[in-house]
Amino acid sequence: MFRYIVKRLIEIIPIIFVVSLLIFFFIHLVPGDPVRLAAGKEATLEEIERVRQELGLDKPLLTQYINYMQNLLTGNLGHSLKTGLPISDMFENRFSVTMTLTFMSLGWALVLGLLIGTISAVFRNKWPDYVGMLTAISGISLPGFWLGLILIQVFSVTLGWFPTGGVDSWKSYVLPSLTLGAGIMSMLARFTRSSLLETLKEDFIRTGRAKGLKESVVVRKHALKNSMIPVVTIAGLQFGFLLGGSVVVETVFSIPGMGRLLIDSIAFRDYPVVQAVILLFSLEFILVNLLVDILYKALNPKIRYDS
Amino acid sequence: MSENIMEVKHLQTQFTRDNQKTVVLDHVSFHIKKGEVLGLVGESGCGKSVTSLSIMRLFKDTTGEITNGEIVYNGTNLLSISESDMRRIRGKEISMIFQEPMTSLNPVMKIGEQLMEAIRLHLGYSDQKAREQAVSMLTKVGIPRPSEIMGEYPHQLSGGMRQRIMIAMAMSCNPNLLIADEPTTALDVTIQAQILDVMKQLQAEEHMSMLLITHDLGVVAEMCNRVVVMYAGRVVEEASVYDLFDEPKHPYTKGLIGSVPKIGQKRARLDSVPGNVPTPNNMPKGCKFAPRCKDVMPVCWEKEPVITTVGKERFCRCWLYQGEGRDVHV
Amino acid sequence: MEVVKEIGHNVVVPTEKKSRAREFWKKWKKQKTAFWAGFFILFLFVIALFGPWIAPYDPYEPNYDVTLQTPSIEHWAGTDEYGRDILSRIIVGTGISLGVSFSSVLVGAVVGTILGLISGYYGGWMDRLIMRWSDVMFAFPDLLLAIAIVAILGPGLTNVVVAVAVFSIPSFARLIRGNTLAAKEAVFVEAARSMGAKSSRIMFRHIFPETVSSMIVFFSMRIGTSILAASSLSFLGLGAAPESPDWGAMLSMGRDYLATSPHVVIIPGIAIFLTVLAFNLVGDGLRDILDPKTKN
Amino acid sequence: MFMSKSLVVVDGIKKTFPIDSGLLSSKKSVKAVNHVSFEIKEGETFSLVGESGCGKSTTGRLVTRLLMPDEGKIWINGEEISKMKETKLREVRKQVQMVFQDPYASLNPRMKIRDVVAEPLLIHTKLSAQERDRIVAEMLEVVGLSSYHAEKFAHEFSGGQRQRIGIARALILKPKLIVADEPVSALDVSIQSQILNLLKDLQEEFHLTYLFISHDLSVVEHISDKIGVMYLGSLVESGPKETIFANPRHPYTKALLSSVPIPDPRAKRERIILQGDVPSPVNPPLGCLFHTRCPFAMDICKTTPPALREAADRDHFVACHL
Amino acid sequence: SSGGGSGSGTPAASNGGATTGAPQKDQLVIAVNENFITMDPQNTGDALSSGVQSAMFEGLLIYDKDLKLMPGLSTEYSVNKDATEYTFKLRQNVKFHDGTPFNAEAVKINFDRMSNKDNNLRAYRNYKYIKSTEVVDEHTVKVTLNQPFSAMINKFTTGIISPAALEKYGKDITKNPVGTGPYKFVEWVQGDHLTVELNPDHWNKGAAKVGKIVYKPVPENGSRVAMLKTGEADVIYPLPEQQVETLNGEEGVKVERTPSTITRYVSINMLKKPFDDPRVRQAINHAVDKDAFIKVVKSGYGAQLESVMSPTIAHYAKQGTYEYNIEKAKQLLKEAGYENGFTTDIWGNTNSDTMKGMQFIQQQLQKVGITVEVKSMEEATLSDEIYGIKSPEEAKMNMWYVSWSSADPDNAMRSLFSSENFPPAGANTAFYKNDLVDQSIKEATQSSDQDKQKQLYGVVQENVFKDAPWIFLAVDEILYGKRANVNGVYITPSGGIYVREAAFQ
Ligand SMILES: Nc1ncnc2c1ncn2[C@@H]1O[C@H](COP(=O)(O)OP(=O)(O)OP(=O)(O)O)[C@@H](O)[C@H]1O
Ligand SMILES: Nc1ncnc2c1ncn2[C@@H]1O[C@H](COP(=O)(O)OP(=O)(O)OP(=O)(O)O)[C@@H](O)[C@H]1O
Ligand SMILES: [Mg+2]
Ligand SMILES: [Mg+2]
Repeated sequence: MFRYIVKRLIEIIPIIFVVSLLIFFFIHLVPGDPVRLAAGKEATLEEIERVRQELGLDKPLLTQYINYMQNLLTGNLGHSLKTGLPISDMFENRFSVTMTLTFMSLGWALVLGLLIGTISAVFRNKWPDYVGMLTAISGISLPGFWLGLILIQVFSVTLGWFPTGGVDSWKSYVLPSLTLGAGIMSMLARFTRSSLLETLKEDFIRTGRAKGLKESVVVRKHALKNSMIPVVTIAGLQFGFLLGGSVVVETVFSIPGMGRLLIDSIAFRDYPVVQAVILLFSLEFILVNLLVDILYKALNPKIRYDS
Repeated sequence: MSENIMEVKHLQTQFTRDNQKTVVLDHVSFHIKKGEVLGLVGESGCGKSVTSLSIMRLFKDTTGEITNGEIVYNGTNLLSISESDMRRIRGKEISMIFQEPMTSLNPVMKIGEQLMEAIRLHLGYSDQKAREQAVSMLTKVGIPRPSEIMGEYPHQLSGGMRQRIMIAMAMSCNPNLLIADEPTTALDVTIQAQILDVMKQLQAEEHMSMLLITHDLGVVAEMCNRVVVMYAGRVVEEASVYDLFDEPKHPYTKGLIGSVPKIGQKRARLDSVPGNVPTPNNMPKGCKFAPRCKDVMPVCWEKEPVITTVGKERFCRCWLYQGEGRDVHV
Repeated sequence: MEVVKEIGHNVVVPTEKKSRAREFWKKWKKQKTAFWAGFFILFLFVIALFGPWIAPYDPYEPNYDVTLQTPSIEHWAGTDEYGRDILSRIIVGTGISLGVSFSSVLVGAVVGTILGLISGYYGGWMDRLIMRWSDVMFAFPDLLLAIAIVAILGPGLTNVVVAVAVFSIPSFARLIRGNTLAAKEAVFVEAARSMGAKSSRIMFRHIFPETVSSMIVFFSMRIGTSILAASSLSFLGLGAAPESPDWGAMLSMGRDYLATSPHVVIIPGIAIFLTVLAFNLVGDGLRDILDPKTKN
Repeated sequence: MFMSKSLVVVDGIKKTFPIDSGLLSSKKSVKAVNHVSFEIKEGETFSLVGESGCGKSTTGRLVTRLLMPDEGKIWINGEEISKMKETKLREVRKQVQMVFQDPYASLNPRMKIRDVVAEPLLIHTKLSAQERDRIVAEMLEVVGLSSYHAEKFAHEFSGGQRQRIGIARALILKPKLIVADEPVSALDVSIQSQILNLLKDLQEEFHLTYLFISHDLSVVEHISDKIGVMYLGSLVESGPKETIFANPRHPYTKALLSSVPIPDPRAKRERIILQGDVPSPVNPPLGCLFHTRCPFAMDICKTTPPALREAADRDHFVACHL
Repeated sequence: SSGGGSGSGTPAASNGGATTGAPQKDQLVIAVNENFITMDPQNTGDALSSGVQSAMFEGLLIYDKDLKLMPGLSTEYSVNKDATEYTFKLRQNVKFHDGTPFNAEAVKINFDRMSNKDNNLRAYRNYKYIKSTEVVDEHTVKVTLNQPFSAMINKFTTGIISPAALEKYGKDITKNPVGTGPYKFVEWVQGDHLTVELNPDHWNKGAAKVGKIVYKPVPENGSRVAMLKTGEADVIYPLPEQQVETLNGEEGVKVERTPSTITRYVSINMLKKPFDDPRVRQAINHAVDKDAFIKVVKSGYGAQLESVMSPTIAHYAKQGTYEYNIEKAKQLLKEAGYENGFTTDIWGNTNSDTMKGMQFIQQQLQKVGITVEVKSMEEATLSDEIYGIKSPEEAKMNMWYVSWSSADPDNAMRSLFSSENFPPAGANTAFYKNDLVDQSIKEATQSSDQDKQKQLYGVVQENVFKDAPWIFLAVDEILYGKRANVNGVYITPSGGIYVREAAFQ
């Protein structure tokens, strides 16, 4: 197990290397010229050339990549083309904000998704199941901005319970994480339901009942953990969505997070920032999936990690 | 009350398939005396497990339901009490060992936790005391290093150990009646011998009654006082174990005993009962065994025989013996 | 032969070979909710085909005198910011939205499934390669990918299908891989190997069907996501023209009117909701049917 | 008749499975099969018996090359298969088919029986669909089913019928060798006898060779010509059926024989009830593998593993210090 | 709604809102739609950053809320006749926020910084005309240009930075602004907010009364409006046209409107067929109903564009409109040989407003037989397609739906219509070339005579309007919302945020 984790962690290094290579050349392939955007519409050709030199974008791509990697290896993420600020500065607040948001969303999506899924499975084909189904379907067919604005209207404007945005206290995270988690919650609810339905047919459930346990105990203690395995996969899968989906939520709730930074940077073709964010996201995603694999092990003592 | 710990009367259980009701148990009646081991034998699919599930009322999440009959346990009809009363009986007064030791344990829960669950629930023990009880149960069933095993998961154990854990679990609250559904079928002989030994010992020590379900006649011969033979959802013969092996009455029982390969017998071919058990939705009209019966008579195809006494504490459901004795059940 | 006789006498009269379609239909009819949901989807497809003839108004025809009207007798679903009839737009948009989302999820599912099967079945470096690739895909911002796809492929409905499919592939691949890992341990898979079956046969004939059920759930859930994804691509200039009545685009364009004329958003929202719901119900039904063990 | 030649020759095969161990500890492995050798002559039935987990199935899977042996060689019909390439192996597999212990799990639950049984034909022949159907129908008849059953799914059959389907599938290519891994363990007595009879009849009719795996000695006695007794991955005794049953030499074989329940309530006999469980194959005991449970264990047993030696009778081998 | 209470302004605090919850309302929250990019006023390209900077920085001259120039760090100035020499009398007793004194030397350091090519500052574009800056005495500077440049006076509004801070922070000056303005910098939390507090030593002490101002980027329109409603924001800008209605009748909230400097038009590529024919371009102008445009696309807020720039800009000369007349349009097309219309495309970015506008154009032109394909493109791609060309002939663009904002006539006309500014060298995306216009722009640039400038710019406007290189659509209105208790905060026509008199009632 420990070896496995170490092995996986070591594996990350070449991956990150490949990822950085991929990202670097990929984003330079994408049309758009940051120099133009930095210099402005009225810029003369001469000005543009000057800015290009200053930003170091006049050098051959390979040289640029080598410079970039050299910096990266010394822990220097570089400077933003747009603001000129060091990227690490720009990440400072944003990273923790996005992480908080992501994990809160995942957290409640898990709690609610499991709850709804469980209730749906236990009351299969009865009204709680239908309500659960409708909730889940709403969760994925509603676009994030819509849900977000409705939540703001109801809980901020009308009821005044939560702020409309910002990151000033835990309260600020409630509505955004609800919005962000909705889609995953739905997926989790659906998968929990079908997985639990399978588990409830298992023999050991009958054993539990034969012991005289209450049905609620049977479901909670015996069925749920066994149903978690496919659910964890989905949760891990959806983590990528959380990172990407945070853009909409960060926009609607004016949250200074990585998602919006990424979008702004893409719009500006702020290469170093885009590279840094994607690199970070990849790393996170890989780590989360490692975590998922470890969780598998925790959930299912049978799983062995060996070749 | 009586010397019977349990009386099953006219039990009828059905499942729904394709929106169609299939009667799986039909007028199953038998009794278990206090302190005895009653064997329930019969071919796969004849309804042995369903009988045990009916006694425990464990049909949740299946389409099964009990449509008729009584299951009288110590004077109370289990079919008329509430679910919560039934829960108090399950695991405490009547416990059960399931057929599949591999799948009947929760794969993601530690053995100890699974054992202690029922002990805490029914005996109201503290964690500490429940643990002691669990360990002592494990010791009784012959598990080596019991306290370590408490912290392990089912998949880490061999089939034999798992089955012993099931036994320990079932016996941990000192039940009055133990239903053991093919407790050794999945095991190999040396382990089977060990486990049967353990069960015999425990049963004698605790003076517990037992319903032993099996299709292994060797096990029956070794363990049981009396035997009920089932075929296609019906009781076809009931006898003491000696009577049954000495002089099987029902052609099915005869076939069953004949088809067991015996060491040192040197037969080129085994006797066998040809054909298969009829499926519930494809039941012959008359005697359910008629299509496979060597001694089939025209009447067998027409009408189902009733179960009749054919000797002291002996019953048989066959046209060969109709009229020999008194009709017992419809 | 003796053997046969000994056992053979409760053999039942042979019946004629039932056609698979008939059998399927028989089972399908029993799935009540799924049946009706399927009917609804069929209905949507009909609308998709005949939309332009059914629509009460020209969905492209502006009428600046009646902008943003709430539902009324003349306009059952109200009008949008140009005074176009929303109902007509929904009807005509069915084809685009359904077509794009369905086919893109299908493509994503097919490619993702193949990758997932390969990854799970062969394991080793192949698995690692595919999985790490999917890690990167997940971490890669959709927007950037979309811009690149626009740049590489240019506009056009087929390309939007490709683009949305590309987004779905990694998810499907991972899902199927997980199921494959479990399914390849099945004894019948070993049996097939022992018969000398080729890997491709084992993967597609034996393992794949085991993964179908969770794929169906995921598939039906992805439909909605894809409608929305396709519309965000149309904003980038990929896919349906901005004036075309694609549901997702209607939703996004209506964003500004959420506060003042919510029907502009709610109605396409309902259309998407119902569609996703129907696909989910059908998915549930299909799952039950495809599982040979479920009988009712 | 000619002297029958050896169809299967197994020479010193070994198989070790790596297993994951707890946090921080080093890698461990299970010695599932340890230096096992035997021969099977054409038309003969060789049975492997032993407790659960002793490596019977692993041996079976090695012989069919579902697993690759770590060491040792296997010849089938004169061809060395232990290191053969997959593509070439496919040819050999035509000759070697397998019947599995769990008749349900080994049939794809989503395929109709017709397709299940026809699968080997699809893989190895280029027959037309009609021809396949015809052969399938024939084969189903041979095992006592009818073409009526062809349209059904595995779960619609009883255990005995499922096992017949498994046998039909194994027979359809007219193989030389059938590896039957506990083909009757999951079946009822009355059905078990049907299947055993069927296997015997088929052996005669098609001149089949069986590698028969079982833990039930009464079954083994009925069907085999030769028997190998396994314990913890090793062959501890092997020889002709008659010799083994009449004159078992290894204490384990003796215990095994005495454990078989006798279907006679009056039968009284001295039973050897072994104590404890089979040791974990991850941590096999030193010396003789059986000494931890052996009623006759001596000091030497704890230190020196006994070699397989020919006993008094011909063809009878036993690994015991006694 | 509960946030509707006016006066004390506590609801924000009780809502757990963005404010730090001061009991006495002394903090003003201004919600804007985008992130600020830099706080170096000499290297700023976006209106929003300059809007925020205007609280902290002052130029020698400053714009008032109506975009009129007024004295800033200089009290008076004089220009020589050729418009090549500017002499400024500096305000006395002014201190930078870091306590260092403001004087002629400071001005020189700043001007030298901007006019040095190697510093690569945005302001270089305007300050490159400066040949030298001389310190005449402690409170007088003389600026000499290397060529006459009439618009230069507007450029002296660029904020002056503390030389000590420039020294201290170097490149990091972008996040450490030190100026002389009525507010001084407190903190800038990237992406979240920027806070300034009242400068007690300001030379015009007392005009601004609010103790603290927090600028918050809130990109989502609906959220900004919600913040205003709940009181989490005191001022929001921009207020989307579609949302005005939801605020009407909302207690404690006021909607403000001002004409803006933003012109909305469709740039037409005059080098390409059929747009090289003036009749086609005029026909297109006649085919578009501008009233309907304002109603449908701008929800009724805005005015018809009756020249090439907004009336708020100096030397504006109204030209009238191309009346909406389909018959006339068809007639013109027929004359040009396009009786049956033609097919073309229109480009624009991915903003929903732009998409709406493009669709509107598409619908309108359809009526005269011109089929327009709407192509929205992601901004950077679009910019690449338009400006990233090697030569004007290479341009693939046919029509471009776009807007332009400028504060002075030079920027409004020279950038867009002077033929030297063809992409890739400039922003004349219509590839408009008219010798008379080129000449007039040049002369106007070189004259300091206001009347002459007016006359010359008049000529430009008249000719351009007649030649129709654009579809002239509208002048935007600036819409912003504030809480009723906020006084003295304005959004200027160019989108600046004027807080010099900010106060609560
Ligand atoms: N959950 C269920 N749903 C539908 N039918 C069932 C269910 N459980 C059992 N049956 C049916 O009831 C009949 C009796 O089954 P049961 O399990 O009692 O047989 P058994 O005698 O225990 O056989 P075995 O020896 O194989 O355990 C069978 O025909 C079986 O198909
Ligand atoms: N794929 C595998 N990975 C790891 N260990 C394995 C694997 N297959 C078998 N083993 C181990 O090898 C040993 C021998 O297993 P095998 O299945 O051959 O036993 P068996 O004699 O067939 O038992 P049974 O009677 O239960 O079928 C067991 O300890 C088992 O746990
Ligand atoms: Mg059973
Ligand atoms: Mg085995």
